[in-house]
Formats: sequence, C-alpha cells, structure tokens
Amino acid sequence: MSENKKQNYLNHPKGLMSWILTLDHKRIGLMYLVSGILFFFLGGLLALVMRFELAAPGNDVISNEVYNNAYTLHGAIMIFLFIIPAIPGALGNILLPLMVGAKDVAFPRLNLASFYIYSFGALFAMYTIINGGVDTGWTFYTPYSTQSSSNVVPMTLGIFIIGFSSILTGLNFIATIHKMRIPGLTWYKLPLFVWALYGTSLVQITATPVLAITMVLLMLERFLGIGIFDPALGGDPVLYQHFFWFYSHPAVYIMILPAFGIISEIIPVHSRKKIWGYKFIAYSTLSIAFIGFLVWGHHMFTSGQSVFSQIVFSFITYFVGIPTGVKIFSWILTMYKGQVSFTPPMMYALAFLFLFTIGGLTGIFLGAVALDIHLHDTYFVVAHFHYVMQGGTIVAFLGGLHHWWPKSFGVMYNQTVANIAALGVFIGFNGTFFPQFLLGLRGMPRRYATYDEQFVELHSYSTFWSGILGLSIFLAIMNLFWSFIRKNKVDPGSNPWGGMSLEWTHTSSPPHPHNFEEEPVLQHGPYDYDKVIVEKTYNK
Amino acid sequence: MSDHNPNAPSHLKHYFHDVNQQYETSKFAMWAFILTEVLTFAGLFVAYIVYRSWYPDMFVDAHKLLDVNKGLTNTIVLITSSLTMALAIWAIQKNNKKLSVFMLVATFIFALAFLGIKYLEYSHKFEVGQLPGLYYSYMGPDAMHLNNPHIFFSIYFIMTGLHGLHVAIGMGLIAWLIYSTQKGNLTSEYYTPMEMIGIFWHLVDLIWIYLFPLFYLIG
Amino acid sequence: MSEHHITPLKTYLIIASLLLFLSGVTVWVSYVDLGPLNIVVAMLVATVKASLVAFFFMHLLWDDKKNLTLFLMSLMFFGIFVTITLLDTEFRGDLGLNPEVKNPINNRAAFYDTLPLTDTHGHPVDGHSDDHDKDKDHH
Amino acid sequence: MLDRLAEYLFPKQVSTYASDIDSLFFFIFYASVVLFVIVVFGMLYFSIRYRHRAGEDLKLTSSKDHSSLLESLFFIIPLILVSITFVWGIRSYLQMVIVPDDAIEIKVTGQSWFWTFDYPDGGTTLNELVVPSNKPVKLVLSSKDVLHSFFIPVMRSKMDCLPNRYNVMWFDSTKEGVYDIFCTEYCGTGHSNMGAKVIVMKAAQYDEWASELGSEDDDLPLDELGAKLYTKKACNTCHTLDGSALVGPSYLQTSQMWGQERVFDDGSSSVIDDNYVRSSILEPMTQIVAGYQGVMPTYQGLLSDRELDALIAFLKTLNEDSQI
Repeated sequence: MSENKKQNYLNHPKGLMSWILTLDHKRIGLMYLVSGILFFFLGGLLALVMRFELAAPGNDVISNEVYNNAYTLHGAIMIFLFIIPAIPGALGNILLPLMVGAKDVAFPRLNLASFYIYSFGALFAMYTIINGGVDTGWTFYTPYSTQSSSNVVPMTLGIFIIGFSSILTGLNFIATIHKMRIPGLTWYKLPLFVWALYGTSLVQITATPVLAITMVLLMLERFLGIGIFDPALGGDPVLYQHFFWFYSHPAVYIMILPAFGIISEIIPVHSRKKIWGYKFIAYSTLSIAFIGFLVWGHHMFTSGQSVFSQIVFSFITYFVGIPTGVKIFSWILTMYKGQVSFTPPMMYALAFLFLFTIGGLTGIFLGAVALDIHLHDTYFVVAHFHYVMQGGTIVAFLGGLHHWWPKSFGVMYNQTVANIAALGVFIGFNGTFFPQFLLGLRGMPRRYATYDEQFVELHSYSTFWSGILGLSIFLAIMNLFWSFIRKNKVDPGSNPWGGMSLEWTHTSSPPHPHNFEEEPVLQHGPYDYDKVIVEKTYNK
Repeated sequence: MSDHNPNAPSHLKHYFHDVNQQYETSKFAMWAFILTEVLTFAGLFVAYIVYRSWYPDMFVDAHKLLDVNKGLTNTIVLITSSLTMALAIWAIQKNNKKLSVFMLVATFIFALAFLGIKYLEYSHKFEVGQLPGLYYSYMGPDAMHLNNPHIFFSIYFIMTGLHGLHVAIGMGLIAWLIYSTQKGNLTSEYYTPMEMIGIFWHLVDLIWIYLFPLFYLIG
Repeated sequence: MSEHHITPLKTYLIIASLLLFLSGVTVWVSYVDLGPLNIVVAMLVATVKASLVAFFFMHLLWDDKKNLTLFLMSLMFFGIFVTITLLDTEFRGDLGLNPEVKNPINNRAAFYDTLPLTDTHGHPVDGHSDDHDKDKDHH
Repeated sequence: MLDRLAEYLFPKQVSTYASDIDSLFFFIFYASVVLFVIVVFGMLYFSIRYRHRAGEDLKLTSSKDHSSLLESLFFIIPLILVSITFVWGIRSYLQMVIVPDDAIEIKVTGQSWFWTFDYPDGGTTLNELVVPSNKPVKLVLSSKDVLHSFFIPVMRSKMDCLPNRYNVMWFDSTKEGVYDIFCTEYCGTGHSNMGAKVIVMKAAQYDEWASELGSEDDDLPLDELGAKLYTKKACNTCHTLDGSALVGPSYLQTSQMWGQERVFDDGSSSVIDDNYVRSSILEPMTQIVAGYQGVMPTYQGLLSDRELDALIAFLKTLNEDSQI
C-alpha cells in the first residue's frame, strides 16, 4: 500500500492550476485524450443519427438539411478534432519522451500552447454547431462553400486554428526525436512507434501549412471574391481541389501512420518475439509519408483534371500500396515462433490486420482510373475509408489505449469485458461497413439523405450493425474508464505484458512527474525477446 | 530533480543535458518552422504560377500598374535590414551589447520604413480602385482591355499582405530583443533568441527577394 | 557557447553589397527584352540572392547539415506541389481530345460588364465619351 | 458462377465498355481475395500455433527477423499485380475518354437540383435523357451554379459538371431500357433528390422521338399539360402535391390558399393569384415564403408562356383528392 502512495504525475503536484498550466507532457497528453474521446463520442453520435435516418429510404427521421449538417460535422469532427490530434496528441505526448528516455518533450511550453490552440479551434467548431451547423461536407468544395449560407467561415477558421496546433505538435516531436534521445539510443534502436510519430510529424509540418493557406483563400473568396477558386469570377474549382487534397491526402497518413506504430509495438510485445523486418517497417513508414504527397489527384479522378495527370496520379498511387503490404506481412511474420497471448491489445491488433487489409486492398480498386470512375463518390469509397480510418486507425487507437493503459494511469481494466468489447467492435464494424461496399458497387451515391428503394435492404443491415458497433465502442471506453473510477491499481513496478522499451523497463506506472527517477541507461533494444526474458510482473 | 546540476546556467532548462543540446534543439526546431513558413507561401506561389500561365498577357500588363521604384526601394531597405540584423548577432557574439542594440534599433527602423513605403503603395492602389476581387474597379485606359486583372491584384495583395504581416510580427519580436539585450538578458554566452529571430527575419527578406521580380519586374 | 562559429564582419559586408548589386542587375535586366528568357534570368538572380542570404546571413554554411536538409526539403515539397498541379492545369484538353474542355466558357468575369470606365486616377468617366478620353491621353 | 456474382454486385452492363471495367474489377477482386486469404490464414495460423498456453514458461523466442527471399517476394508479387492493374486501368480509361467521331452530341446542364438536356436538333428535356441504342453519344457537361456530377451506374461512367467550364463523357449503349442517373457531387439541400432517368431506345424510335420533340404537347388541354410539366420540368423534386413540405411549399397548399394572403420571410405578403405564381416561377428569389430557404433556380427561358399557363391551370385544379 505504501508503494501505491509514491509520487507520480497524476497525484503530484496537486490542484486545478497545476493541471491547467502544466508543462508535463503526460498531463497534456491526458487532456488531449479526454477531449479527443469526447469529440469521438460526439462524432459517433452524429454517425448514429445518420445511420438511423438511412434505415429507410425517405426522410423519416431528419430532413435533408439536418442530414447534410450531420454528415459534414461528423467528418470534420472525426478528422480535425479527434483522429488527427488524438493519437499524436494523446498517446504520442504521453509516450514519446518516455520511449526516448527524455524528461520531457523539447518545448514543453509550446506543447501546452498547442493544446490550448487546439481547444480554441475546437470552440469555433462548437460555435458552428450551436449556430446552426455547416452543410458543405468536410471538403468545403468551391463554389458551393463560397455560396452556402451556413457557417462556413467559423468552421474553416476553426480548422485553420487547429492546423497551427497540429504544426506545433509536429515540430515539437521532430525536435524531440532528433535531439532528446538518451546516449546509445540510436535510430535503429528506437521503438517503431517513435519512427511512426517521426513520419507523422514530418507530414504534419509539411502539409498543414498548405491547409492553412487554403482555408485563408477560401475565407477571402467569401469575403472579397478574390477569383482564385470561384468559377464565376474567373477562378477554378478544380484548383481548389488540388490545394485541398495536397493537405488532405497526406493527412490520411497523419491519421494512419501512428496506427502502424501502435501495431508495431503491440504485436511483438504480446507475441514476445523480435519484430520482423525492423528496417523495412521503419523505412516503409518514411516512404509512405513521402509518396503520400504525390498521389492526391486520385481524389479527383472525375473532376475533369487533365488526362495526363489522371495517368500520373494513378501510377504513383500504386506505390503507396507496396510499402504498406510489406508492413502487413512483417507483422504477421513477427508472430512466427513467438508466444502469442490473446490479451485485449492483441485482439485489437488482430482485428486491425483483418480490417486494414480489406481497407488497403479496396484502395487498389479505387486506384485504377477506369474502375474508380464508376466507384467514385459512391458508398464503395465510404466503406473503403472507414475500413482504413475506423477499422485501421481507431481500432489501433483502442488497442494502444488498452496496451498502455496500465502504464499511463497505473490501473488495470477488466480484460474479459475488454475482449468482449473488442469482438463486438470487430463484428459490428464489418456488419456496418461491408454492406456499404456492395451498395457502392450498385451505384449508391454518398452524401444522400434519401435514396432509391433498390438499396433499402443493404442500408438497413448497415444501420442494424452500426448500433452494435456503437455499443461496443462505448463498452470498451467505459470499461477503461471504470478501472479508473474503481482505482483497480497495479503495482508501480508493473510490466503486465512484458514490454522491453524504456517506458516499461525504466519508469514506474504511472510514471514519475519527471519520467525517470534516474537517467535511464539503455540495456537492450526494444524487441530483443531473443536475448532477454522479461517477466510479466502483473498477476491478477 | 535530484540530478539537476546546481552549477548549470540559469537559462538551461532542466530537461536538457547541456546548453549545447538546448541551443541545437532550438535551432533545429527553428528550421523546421522555416519549412512550414516556406510551405505556407508555397500555396500562394502555386496560385501565382497557375494564374500567370493561364493569363500571361494580363499579368504582363497588370504589373505595369505597380510602382517599380517603390519596389526597388523596399528591396534595398529590406536587404540592409537583413545586414543590420546579422551584425546585431555578430556584435552580441563579440559581447558588444551597445553595438548590438544599435543594430537592432536600425533593423527596426528599416522594417518600419518598409511598411511605410508599403502603406504608400497600398493607399495609392486603394484610391484608384486596383483592389482584390470584387472590389476591383479600376478601368483606366491602360487596364480596360485586361482580362480579369482582379485576380492579379488578389494574388498581389494576399502575397505582399502576408509578407507584410510577417514584417510586422518580426518588428514585434525585434522590439522584444532590443528590450532583453538592453536589460542584459542576452550575452555572448546565451543569445539563442536573437539567432532564432534573426533566421526568421532573413526568411522575410528571402521571400521578398522572390516577390519583387515576380510582381514588379515581369518581362 | 564560445564554440559557435562567428562569421567575420568582412563576409557580412561583402554579401550585403553583392545582394544590393544583384538587385540592381535584376531591375536593369527587366528593361532588356529577352522574351521568355526574362523570367528565367530574374529567377536565377533571385535564387543566387536567396542562396547568399540562406548560406551566409542564416549561417546554413556552417550549421548542422540537418538544418540545410530541412530547408531543402521545404523547397522539394514546394516543387512537388507546383509540378503536379501544373500537370493538370497546363494539360487540360490535351492529347487533342475534346478541345472544349481546355478553356473556361466565359473568359471574363461578369462583374466587368457593369464596371464604368475610369481615368488613370480611378475616377469614372462617361462611357460614351470613351474615344475622346483616349485621345486626351495621347496628348 | 461468375456471371451470377457480377449480376449480384453490379447494375446491368449497358455501355460498350462496361464489361471491360467489370472484368478489371474481377481481376483485382480475385487477386485481393487470394492476398486476403493469405493474410488472414497466416495471422490465425501463427497466432494459434504459437499461442502462449496457460502455465507455459516464458522463454527466449526465435531471433529470426528477416528473410531476403520473403522480403523480395513482398515487393515483387504486389509490384507485378499492381502493374497489371495500372495498365489495364489506363487502357480501359482511354476507351472512356476517346470519343468516336460519329457521336451524337447532347449538352447536359446541371442546376440545383435538376438536369437539362439539349439535343442536337433543338429541343430540350428535363431530367429525362433520351438516347438511341448502339450509337455513340457524347455528353458535354456543365453546371449553372455549383459542382454536380453526372453518374449513370449502368454505363459505369461519371463526370463532374463544373460551372463556367465544359467536361466531356461518352457512351454507346447496348440495351434498350430505362435506367437511373444520380448526382454524385454534393450540391446542397436537394442533392439526394437530383436523380434523373436515361431512356435508351432503338435508333429508329429515337429519330421519331427527336423529330417530335417540343411539338407533341401542342394539342393537350392546359391542365393536363401542366400535370405533365410538373414531373417533366422537375417541379416534383421540391414541391409535393399532397400538402407535405419538401424543399419548397406544396402545390396543394398554394392551391388551397388561392386568393388568400401569403407571408414572406421579409415580413411582406401578397395575394396568391396567377401573377404571383407566374413571378414565383420566373423570379423565385424575390419573394420567399416564410419558413423556407430561397434556393429555387429561375425558370426564365425554360418555360414558354403556354407552359406557364399550363402549370398555373394545373395548380388550380389540385385538391386533397387529386391523385397524380
């Protein structure tokens, strides 16, 4: 019991101000986590409202206007307020300095500033909702977005502000990874989650400025009619799409790369096996981040861009597939001759492999121009990116939360309930989104509030399973939250899965306010399960 | 922190090992920030290039409405301010506080002059109606044949405006530098903020080096 | 921090005079008609100037090469953005297919139709005496 | 087996290039199924075969972490597959962009929220594209307001409609019938109601239809012509006949309020009469009924005087029992 009273970042220092003005990366990470999950629930609620409306063809629950607002806000909230900030902001913040053995990130004040900038941007987004919503789609295509009477300006301003938060976090992480590693922790001894954060941060600092300037140009187009994007004034709506996707395609990799990192941590630890192809995974992260900048035009295959760029974009698009495939095979081979435990994080990792493989392979269909023309802007695309974003990123995020939960907060959740929830997420997810592939093939367009009778059967399946999916996610998060309320504490020296990276071996759970009680000395690489037996020290 | 060295200089943050690590980290982050700045302007340069290739004749004729002399003066002012900024850092490296402050003040004044000239240019454009977007109303004999000149002026105002905003932010930062140097907070031992703001200020110069020929000197 | 490189005063002064000289050159060249080469020369001179600023004033020459890498990366991504966007905007209606997609339907924005003609000070002039105004300007 | 799967997954194949696109789909589909089975089988086999059994001691595991052969296979096999896909995709795509010289040219204009089709010999239809079978048809697309996208699932073809710019698509239909058209680029409140039909008829029948286009309605009584125009001119996208409100007020409500005052969103009001209805069709944005948004496009130039009179006559005939 006396052990549990040890100083850690959660109980020391005390008081509200010590949280509001904290410079501790772990507390900032926790604040990101809480706000991220709140926005996740809000976005999820909007999704359920939409699915409910789509259970039957007509306007049964909500009107077209409400539906259009709901899908726009669902997209914008999930992307800009949850997925992009949540993984780097929450898990990245809590873990990165621990993993590189640093006392904090390179610029703690900047780190806190990014959180408040993010909150400030989020206020604009919330204002948008209170003030009647925005109905342009999260893509804000001109000229609809320059004409719409809904709250385009507050929403784009919010996104513009959140962009700065994203840039500053990326900047901070890059500097931390380059300069704050302890001696001996060379690039090839870094945990792969750090590599993933490195790739993510590079994309954040290079792509996000272009989003910022695009949003500024869009607002100016509304205020002054500058004529760059508005065809009525000599502008070109397709140019807007180039600007928008120059950010928003790499943004997909801001969302998925950290998920790759999480999976690269979970699988070796829970299989007690050295990761397969370390360098391949590390370099494929960087090459995906780079190639991600060259392929944005595949979002524009029906926009009327030149035939030449159609061909070039289709060609380069396939090169994203190859490093991604290498990763998937490496993860599977990691389990070969290991000792695999079916713990909740591992269940999520296996679900990820299944779902993300579907998401990735359906991307190949969309990369073939001729086929994409039929599938573009249909439910096939909706299903594809949900398999990548939810089946990939969010499932990995849940896995990561379960994996580092005892480390970050010093409490252990009920593992049986967690496994049931993971199974529910997996089944509910497939039930919701697999029918949408079939809908898309048959020609059901996306962003429709009402639809033709021919699609009703598949839509109602999708709606039914979305309820299961929603409940399962709620159960998973509540199970985690419950462990916090119940104070189901683990031993401070606990290493429940037998992890080998610094956050498991050199600091207590939850960590000390300054991370390490003494400067860590590196003894082995993060995946050396062939050299050292790390005991699982949590017994319950 | 138990292992915090009591002999460490006051400007060393506890989470760094030594001053050199702290200096190099700041500088690295500053260059990462420069990267984001370049890419912010990149969007506008792309807009410029695309529209120039769509409206080559309009760009050539519309640029004649700009004042080359004011543009050239501003170029000279900004290059000189870059020199004085560099000399301020040189002086503080040599621990010459007085010279450093003098050079910073000079930089500040040049920056002010730049904005002053910009103001004169803008106010003339406002007067004659060479404004961005829908506010464009200038149909003088040298412009009535132009095809969509409002796009040229939109891009001109946004790019020079964003650049001007950077000059203004730089002035605020330099004012703060003058204050801290005068107070003796910055010395040859620790002048990281001056070096960082210097890099920012040179970037402002660097961007103008491209804006000047692209707007004022189209062939 | 005595180990930091201190650039000699002379270097700064030489670089600054070079920059001022090149600014003069670029203005002078712009009055010589070189056809499409004008823009090439202007950009070359600007790039030389920019490199001088980056290497000497911003100390990239003596710095950790990581910083230079970051700077070059920003230029590379800018290059990617421009090149790939131009692949579309320069090649619409290419391959000789469907020439109707090449240009906008109405080239000039509609609001110009209602703009009154002005003199060089931006004051509206009477549209009907248009021709006289032009004559006046020739005097 | 393959045919039945294709029938289940896709809408009918009506254009000449549809079968090629579907074959491309099935090529990628089978390659993906193989890869997917390998991934899932490998994942399940390894995780179960090498599972940590209860009570088993922790041990040092294998240090095998690479195999040059496997890794080069991971590169080469996907590379071959995606190369085939790329070449196939581009080859089919070129078929879709190279328009045959003898194609009939029809102009398609998207407008919130209906489609207008202008035929080569003059004549216009709304929300009904009529084309001959076995003859290439070139569509020149544009938009009057925001982006729309013209999607015919059975043709496997789709193209965005841009304001102030033309885009082109073409198809050569092989089977007569009536098929769906959808708008697939989000365009506002009525986006999901912006459907239309493409009617493919035999060439001879089409020629007959085209020559009669525009003249066929001359002898209809006014109210019957109005009833026809109500669907033909896409009024039904936004206005119902049963009193329920859609994007705009129901015709039934207007008919029942005939001669009474109607209040507008700026507080003004006007008596509902012939002139009111006529002006709200031609200048819809000047008087917006309270509680609705001003989103209706003008029908100036799209309706003749006789057609306007017909719509008004039709509106007056409406009552609760009328069935259309």
